[in-house]
Amino acid sequence: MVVSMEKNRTQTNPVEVVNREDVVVRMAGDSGDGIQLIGTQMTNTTSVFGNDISTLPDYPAEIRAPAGTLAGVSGFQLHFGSHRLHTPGDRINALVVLNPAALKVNLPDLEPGCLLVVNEDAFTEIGLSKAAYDENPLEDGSLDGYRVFRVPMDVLTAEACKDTGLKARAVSRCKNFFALGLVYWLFDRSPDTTLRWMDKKFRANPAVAAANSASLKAGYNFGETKELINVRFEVAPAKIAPGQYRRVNGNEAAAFGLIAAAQRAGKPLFYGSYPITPASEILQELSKQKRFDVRTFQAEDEIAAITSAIGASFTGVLAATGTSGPGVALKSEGIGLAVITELPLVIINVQRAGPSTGLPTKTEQGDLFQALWGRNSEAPICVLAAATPSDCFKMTLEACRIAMEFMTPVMLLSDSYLSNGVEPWRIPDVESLPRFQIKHPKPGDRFEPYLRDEKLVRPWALPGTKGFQHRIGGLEKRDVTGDVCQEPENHEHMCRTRRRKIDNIAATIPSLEVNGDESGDLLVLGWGSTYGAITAAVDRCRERGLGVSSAHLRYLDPLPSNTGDVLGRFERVLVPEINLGQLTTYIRAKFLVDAVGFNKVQGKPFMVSEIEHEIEEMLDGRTS
Amino acid sequence: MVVSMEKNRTQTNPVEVVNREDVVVRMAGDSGDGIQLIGTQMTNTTSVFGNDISTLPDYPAEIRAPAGTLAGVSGFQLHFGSHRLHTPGDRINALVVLNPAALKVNLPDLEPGCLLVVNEDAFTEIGLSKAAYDENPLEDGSLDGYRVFRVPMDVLTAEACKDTGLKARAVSRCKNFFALGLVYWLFDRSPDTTLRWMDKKFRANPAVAAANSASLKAGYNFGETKELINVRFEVAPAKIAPGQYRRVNGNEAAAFGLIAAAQRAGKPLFYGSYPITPASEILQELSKQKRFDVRTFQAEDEIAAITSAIGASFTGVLAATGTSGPGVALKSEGIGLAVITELPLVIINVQRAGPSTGLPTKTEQGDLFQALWGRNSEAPICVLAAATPSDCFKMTLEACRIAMEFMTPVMLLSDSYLSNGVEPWRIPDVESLPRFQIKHPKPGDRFEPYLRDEKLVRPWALPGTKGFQHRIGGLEKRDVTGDVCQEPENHEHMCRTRRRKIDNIAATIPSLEVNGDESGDLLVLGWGSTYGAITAAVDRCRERGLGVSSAHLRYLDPLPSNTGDVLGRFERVLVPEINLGQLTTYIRAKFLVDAVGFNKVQGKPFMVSEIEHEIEEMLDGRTS
Amino acid sequence: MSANPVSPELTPKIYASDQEPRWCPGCGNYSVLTQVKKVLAKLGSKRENTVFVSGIGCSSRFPYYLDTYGFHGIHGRAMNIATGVKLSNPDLSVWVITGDGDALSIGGNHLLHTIRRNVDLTILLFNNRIYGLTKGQYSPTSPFGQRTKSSPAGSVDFPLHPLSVAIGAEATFVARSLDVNVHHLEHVLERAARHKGTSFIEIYQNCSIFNDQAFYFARAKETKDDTTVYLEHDRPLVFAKGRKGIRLHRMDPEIVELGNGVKEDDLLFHNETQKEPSLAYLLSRMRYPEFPEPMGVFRCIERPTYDDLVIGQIEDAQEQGPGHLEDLFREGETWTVE
Amino acid sequence: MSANPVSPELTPKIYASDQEPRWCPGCGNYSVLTQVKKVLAKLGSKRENTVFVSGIGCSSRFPYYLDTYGFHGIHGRAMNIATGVKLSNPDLSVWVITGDGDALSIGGNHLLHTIRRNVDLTILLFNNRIYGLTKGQYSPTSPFGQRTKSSPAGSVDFPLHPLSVAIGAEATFVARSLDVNVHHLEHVLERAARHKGTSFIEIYQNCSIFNDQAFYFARAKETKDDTTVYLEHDRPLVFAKGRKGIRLHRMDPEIVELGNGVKEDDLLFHNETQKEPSLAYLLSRMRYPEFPEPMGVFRCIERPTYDDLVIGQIEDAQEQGPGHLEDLFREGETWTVE
Ligand SMILES: Cc1ncc(C[n+]2csc(CCOP(=O)(O)OP(=O)(O)O)c2C)c(N)n1
Ligand SMILES: Cc1ncc(C[n+]2csc(CCOP(=O)(O)OP(=O)(O)O)c2C)c(N)n1
Ligand code: SF4
Ligand code: SF4
Ligand SMILES: [Mg+2]
Ligand SMILES: [Mg+2]
Repeated sequence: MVVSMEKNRTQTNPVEVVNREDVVVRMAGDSGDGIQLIGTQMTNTTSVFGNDISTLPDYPAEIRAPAGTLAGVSGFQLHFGSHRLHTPGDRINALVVLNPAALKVNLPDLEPGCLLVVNEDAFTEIGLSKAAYDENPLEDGSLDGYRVFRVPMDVLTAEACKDTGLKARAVSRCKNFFALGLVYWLFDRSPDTTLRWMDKKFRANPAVAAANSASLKAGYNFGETKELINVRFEVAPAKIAPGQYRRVNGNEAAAFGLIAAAQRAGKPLFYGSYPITPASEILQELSKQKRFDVRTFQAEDEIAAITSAIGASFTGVLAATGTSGPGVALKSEGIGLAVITELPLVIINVQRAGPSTGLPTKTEQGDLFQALWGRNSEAPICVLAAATPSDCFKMTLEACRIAMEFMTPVMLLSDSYLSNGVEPWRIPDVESLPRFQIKHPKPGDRFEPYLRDEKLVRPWALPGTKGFQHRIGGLEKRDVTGDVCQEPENHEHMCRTRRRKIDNIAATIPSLEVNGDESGDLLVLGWGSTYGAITAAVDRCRERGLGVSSAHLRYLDPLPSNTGDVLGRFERVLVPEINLGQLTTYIRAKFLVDAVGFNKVQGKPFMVSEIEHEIEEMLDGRTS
Repeated sequence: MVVSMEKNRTQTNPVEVVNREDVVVRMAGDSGDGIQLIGTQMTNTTSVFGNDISTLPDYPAEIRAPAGTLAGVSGFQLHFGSHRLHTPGDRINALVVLNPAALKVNLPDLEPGCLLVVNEDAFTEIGLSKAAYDENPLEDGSLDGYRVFRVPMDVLTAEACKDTGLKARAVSRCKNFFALGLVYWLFDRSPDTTLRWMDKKFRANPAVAAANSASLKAGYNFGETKELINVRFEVAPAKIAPGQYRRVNGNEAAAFGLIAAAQRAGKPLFYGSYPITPASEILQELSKQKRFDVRTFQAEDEIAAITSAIGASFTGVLAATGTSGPGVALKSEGIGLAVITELPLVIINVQRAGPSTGLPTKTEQGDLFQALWGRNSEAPICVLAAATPSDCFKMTLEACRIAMEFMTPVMLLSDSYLSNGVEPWRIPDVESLPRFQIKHPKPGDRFEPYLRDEKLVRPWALPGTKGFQHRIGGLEKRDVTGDVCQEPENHEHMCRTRRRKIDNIAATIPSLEVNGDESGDLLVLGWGSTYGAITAAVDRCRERGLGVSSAHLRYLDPLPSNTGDVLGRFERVLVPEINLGQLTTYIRAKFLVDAVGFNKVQGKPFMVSEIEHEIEEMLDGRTS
Repeated sequence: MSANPVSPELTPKIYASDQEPRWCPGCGNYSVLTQVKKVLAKLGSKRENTVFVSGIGCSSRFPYYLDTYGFHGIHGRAMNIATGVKLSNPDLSVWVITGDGDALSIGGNHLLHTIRRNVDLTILLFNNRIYGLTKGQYSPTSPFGQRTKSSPAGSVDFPLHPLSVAIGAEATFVARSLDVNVHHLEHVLERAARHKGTSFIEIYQNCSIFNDQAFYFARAKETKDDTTVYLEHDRPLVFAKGRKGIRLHRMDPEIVELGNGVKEDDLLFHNETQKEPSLAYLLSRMRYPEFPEPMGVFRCIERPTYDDLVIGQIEDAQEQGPGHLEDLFREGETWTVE
Repeated sequence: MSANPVSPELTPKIYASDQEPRWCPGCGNYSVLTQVKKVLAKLGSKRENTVFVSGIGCSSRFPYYLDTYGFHGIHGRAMNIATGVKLSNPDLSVWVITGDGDALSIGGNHLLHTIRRNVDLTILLFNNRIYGLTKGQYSPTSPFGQRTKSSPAGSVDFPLHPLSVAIGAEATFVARSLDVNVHHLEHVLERAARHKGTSFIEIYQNCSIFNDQAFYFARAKETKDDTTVYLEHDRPLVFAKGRKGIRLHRMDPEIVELGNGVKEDDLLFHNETQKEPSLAYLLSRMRYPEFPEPMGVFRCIERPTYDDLVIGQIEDAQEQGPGHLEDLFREGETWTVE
């Protein structure tokens, strides 16, 4: 749907109701305006209503910019629909802006002809100049291509709050709820969920509660009664699997995964970490969960974080550490220690755009190489990647399983996009989660520190166990006995054994599945957070009859055993990545397949249309 | 030649003189015996005589073991010949051991039937038990397969020194020179060079000088007069290029390379480093060279080492840092900073066997992946590798050239084998060395921190220059202006530009040369320190008429422009590496060539015969 | 540091770059930036001979706002970058900007070693007792028990005292000041900049977003006279507008009221230059609320700087003239093949 | 630390592993190993409940020689590994073995933070003032001017004093002893092991190969009485067989001869438990040759340990019972699709 273009009008008119399968709405304002808060509320309400959702917050780099400036703009994008959604949406169908800077930053993403609601009170001379507008865009015709509605939100909010006794400054902070109310009206959603939340949230402060709820209602009623806005959207609930749902972002899901794994293994969880965007939230979430015997250790740096986790692992708890790319670089030496001591260790890498500090709040898939190969010498570890925010839960569980089952470090790759993105998550039945049966040698067992089982896994003997005293460390060890050993053949044997042990994991992971035909002309191969965009693009292409399939790697080392098979069944392989071609390189080396990269390194995810377009190009090129 | 096997005899007999093109001799004893010292003397004398040489010291791991034990054995191997030598030799033709432990450790490498000289005085009950011999190997027939000569070195040394007035303990320390004298006699070399050296070395201590020279002469005369040993070797001088020569090992050569580069650029040298085996020697060598305005900074850790070098580079000196694999892991984050700030920086990685602490005194080529890819995000750097000890000089100069010419970090890969190995080095004419014309913008020039030239190189403006004040750092920068910039397109542009800048280096490096036929069935492709063994093996195979060629990569990123070409001209590619297949992976990904790895990870270099054998196997497999 | 005569055209303004500071409203960093520009002008610093190096954190954006040479490094490593700069060109005047996380958490070791080497740097530690940039986790200077995003039940990390750490690491110049006390801050900054060797200044800096009013006691009009004592060399420790003082009882300081037989002469006299830093250490232990917190220069002694020593060794070596590659290559044994 | 009654079968011998120590002849490490085994026996330590963690260096081979659990870590990080061990199982008694390079150069920051947190560890710093394992480069404790492989013209790095650093980092237990003074060493080790919290002991250790006799003054019969003073709690600082003592003059220690009107009561009295560590700090500054160097326990105070605090918060949180995943997943907004 494209709403037909009209000039903004004020005449009374019947409201046009547009039925859509899905809609992308973005709210934007200054970072002081509370945009993330109303974004979350809108998300709640919509998902409780029964839509599938996908969200993308977009807040400024880490230092606050002066209010009203372009650098200070904060936005929240919500994609909701009556069918399964894979991404937060390429382009916006409705944009609500609270100030001129927000307009300037976000307008380029608004689909032509679509809905634009502006807080006209903010378009003062000062406001415009802060946003570096020479002329008022509301006046100069530059918005002619959109369906614009001007709402004096400051004035109306003040009006709504006049009996609450709040000071002017406090009242102006309620503007976001006015906007939210209007949005609720626009999309035909009830404000009740938010009103209930307000009741709880502001219980201690009745004046604030009153002002906020008055603003919210005023916004809603403005739509209902003022008849200024003559269009409304209807999006039916989605048909989704029955069950109890909640929203999660990737970091929460990872934190839940760690706790669940520890619980299912009957162990305390140790999490050593040093804060870094966008991974800090995992530490923060876990630090709240002491009831689950979660021991968080905010270390002095990333090196201390990983080495403390290694000490914890030696002692027998489930040990994990989390960070982002620069932090992983610092942990490289420590990862090597975990490799040679063959201790279970989960390393979560929430990737961000680099190199170096780079664009710390932006997303990227730049650390696949680092995960696979970023250490001195032959130091193989298991590498996994989560595909969606809620998949972070599942893949974290997998990381923990593999770490403990195979006595190995496992790196789970997430990224800024997954960590910020919010998805509905069907709450799993706890009993359906895998139960990890961790074996520790018991007094009486035969014990040698590097005596391996059929999977090549050494035993995990715990300090405190009588008779099993042993010493491990970073020097090469003789197999079986674990004594320090400089012998040439032993070293080669150990290097190959460590590699083979990782390869053995492949027997315990699912095969690579193909979405679409099992063979054909073109396979789109992805990994990590591009899952949504790739799947949506391939689905759309297939709906249009194009001969394309997709497959998605969640296991990078080892790869699923059938990966070569799958690749071999397609004539060509396209690999979209948010980097310069890391999976492409890996796949080419492994399978000598002439995989072609489709690469974007802009700190932001693929748009579905970009991948669609690339698929078309490739298929066109083929047939021509 | 194999010397015919005989039992040790005492009868008077004419001496058999064996003419050889080359000989491998190894001297071994306890680490307190001064073996490295006499090894160096033998090397000196032989190279002054005019032979080509290649040496391999082999001393125990870093902690001293109790005297006389297996762990305490120290050895020194010298390969010398009348033709060009590529390696220290696979197997030993003559072995001299000062104690039972040295016999036990080294005997396996002695070619059957060859010469074995033992210090029989050390084969006491205690000596044997420290070496874990149940029976005396001199008596039990286990040495029957060799030509054994028993010399009572302790007694004879004491005898020789009896008039020097030295105490017994001091006298026993002269035993190594007795052994050296005997070796000189064996190989028909004059003791004069060593006698002259002693004169200087022990000037302050005439008694020691007298005892040492008496022992040396006694050893020589023992051979000459005692007629116990009935075989002598003759190895004619090699026909080598005229010029003045000296010996260097890889670390000295690298240190010289850094100093020469700084001199030729007219700059001070800054070297920030933290000691680590086997790289410490570079720091140590440089710390002596203050006359060249070399500023060594022994940092508190590897991170401080690299970041101080980055600060130095910003300031305009030639900046370098050196370490081994675990240290590189710690520097990963810092390398990323040098990438994004686009500063010249030379990183020398003297690789050792890993993972983690691994086998710190042993060699490996395990860090190619780390060099290429061991950093967060897309952080390309230039990667070089030296092929021989003296090649470390040339490649260090190259690293410095590229770093300054392209404003980029460059990692030079050396390894434990190169750093310990000694080669004759034709002293270059200083004027023949490249002169680096470093351009810094001068007042009046147009200056923007990221304004690039046609090679995509940004200017190197020096603090202290009026008007060019600017700020750089780890955040993504806008091209040209260098302002902090979060824009999506700029980020992609910068990522691709940094990669293209590295690619541009290819235009300034030599093509990949083929040793042997330019095309054919089999190409042996190597990199780094395997050069000697590969070349020797391929030469030998070719002499025997096998259709095999070799090519050696000194430039790993970017690769020489004709690499794909060269590979394409051969049906098969064999890649011997002291790792599990890192170049193999890289080449496969780059060129989709089904390169086959020949991998050994034993902490020691390839033997020529191993590679020969592998070539034969491949060619056999082919024809069968 | 350059001691050029101050030229009239060197006003604070000329040190501003074209970038607009981007800290939160009410952030203490603004004031420090202003005072630094004043001091640069006062010292007559040439912009081109001045380098500001920082790590990562809110405060570490500082170099962008100054029209000098600048390096925004990586987290915790500003000290090393600065050391490399200074050793490469000792004529530059080099400043380091760092935070309590940057300098004391990830960068603690580099701080230790830079200080003990006495590299001629001026280090400004912006102590806001929180990780600002990463949005509010506790730092090594956060008080015990503080609830933050990563310590919802209260931090169990016993805090470090930056000045005690510096003094334990052989510091030659140690001082403390406060973002809002602009005159004192300016004075202390100037003294630090003039000191040859590592000058270490802890600045109590307000983070208005994640740790507002952490230094209320020292900033607020109503309390500050009773909760801070301003140090002056060779003068007794007097505070509370002259009503109270600090006296030494064996090795412990105690608060006394002046008058009633207690004279200034009975009080502890400050001595910046004591050979061993025991007094400075003792002062660094005085903390609110038990004691007024000392402000000013705790310690200022002379010791050869690292950069002078390094360059000195080079000059010594070069006394017989610079090295020649020809000779270098020929050191030790050589031989000639004809 | 475990305070089990000593059982008769716990002899020092049983703590030896099957690996033969591989240090150089004359290395001070042997003696420390012997004393540690004695102390383990004396404390009745169970081998299975004891963990030795080390970094990298000659001394860091230590764990291999003990039949306890052991972890030979990477360079500088022993403290962190040990922290992870202790937080995961506070019932274990955890020892850290480290060198002057391991703990003060690459590991300096971890030392700082471990000490300030007061993790219940016993840290033995083997100070031989040199990098032994890498064959003789200067370390952060090498004296100024020392010529080593990496400082042929003499080191220009002003050394750190390990005890000053520890005291600057809020240490609760700080001591010093000497490899050859076996009884004193044993006594100090025992006290350290019994202390709850981070115990930090600097052991003067001879490196017979690369820095022989660095501690001659304190080791040699002829000199040691005049160059060391043994600390005892609540006792005056007397040395030189009772002939001399240390008196405090304002904030500076001075050597005085006893007799001639100078009595023991005039001397400085040691107090391990002073609330603020100013005295311990002052003692850490006394150095040969100006002063006799103090040996023994400088400081020993009580402060909650990090591990107790961490576990305490968990126990508090679990007072209403442990967490349930069912509830965790359902925190916040949920909705049901039928
Ligand atoms: C290697 C690395 N680890 C972590 C981070 C994330 N990080 C950036 S600044 C910071 C701490 C900031 O605190 P502080 O130094 O006190 O500065 P402030 O923001 O308070 O001024 C952290 C943890 C990073 N950028 N790099
Ligand atoms: C990351 C890393 N950097 C450097 C080294 C090399 N290294 C090993 S031990 C050591 C210092 C040893 O000195 P110290 O800690 O004093 O121990 P000592 O050998 O004197 O007992 C160094 C630099 C290493 N193993 N790892
Ligand atoms: S977060 Fe705090 S320290 Fe950072 S800019 Fe804002 S007020 Fe300043
Ligand atoms: S080198 Fe020194 S410290 Fe190391 S084992 Fe030998 S004597 Fe001991
Ligand atoms: Mg801070
Ligand atoms: Mg040491």
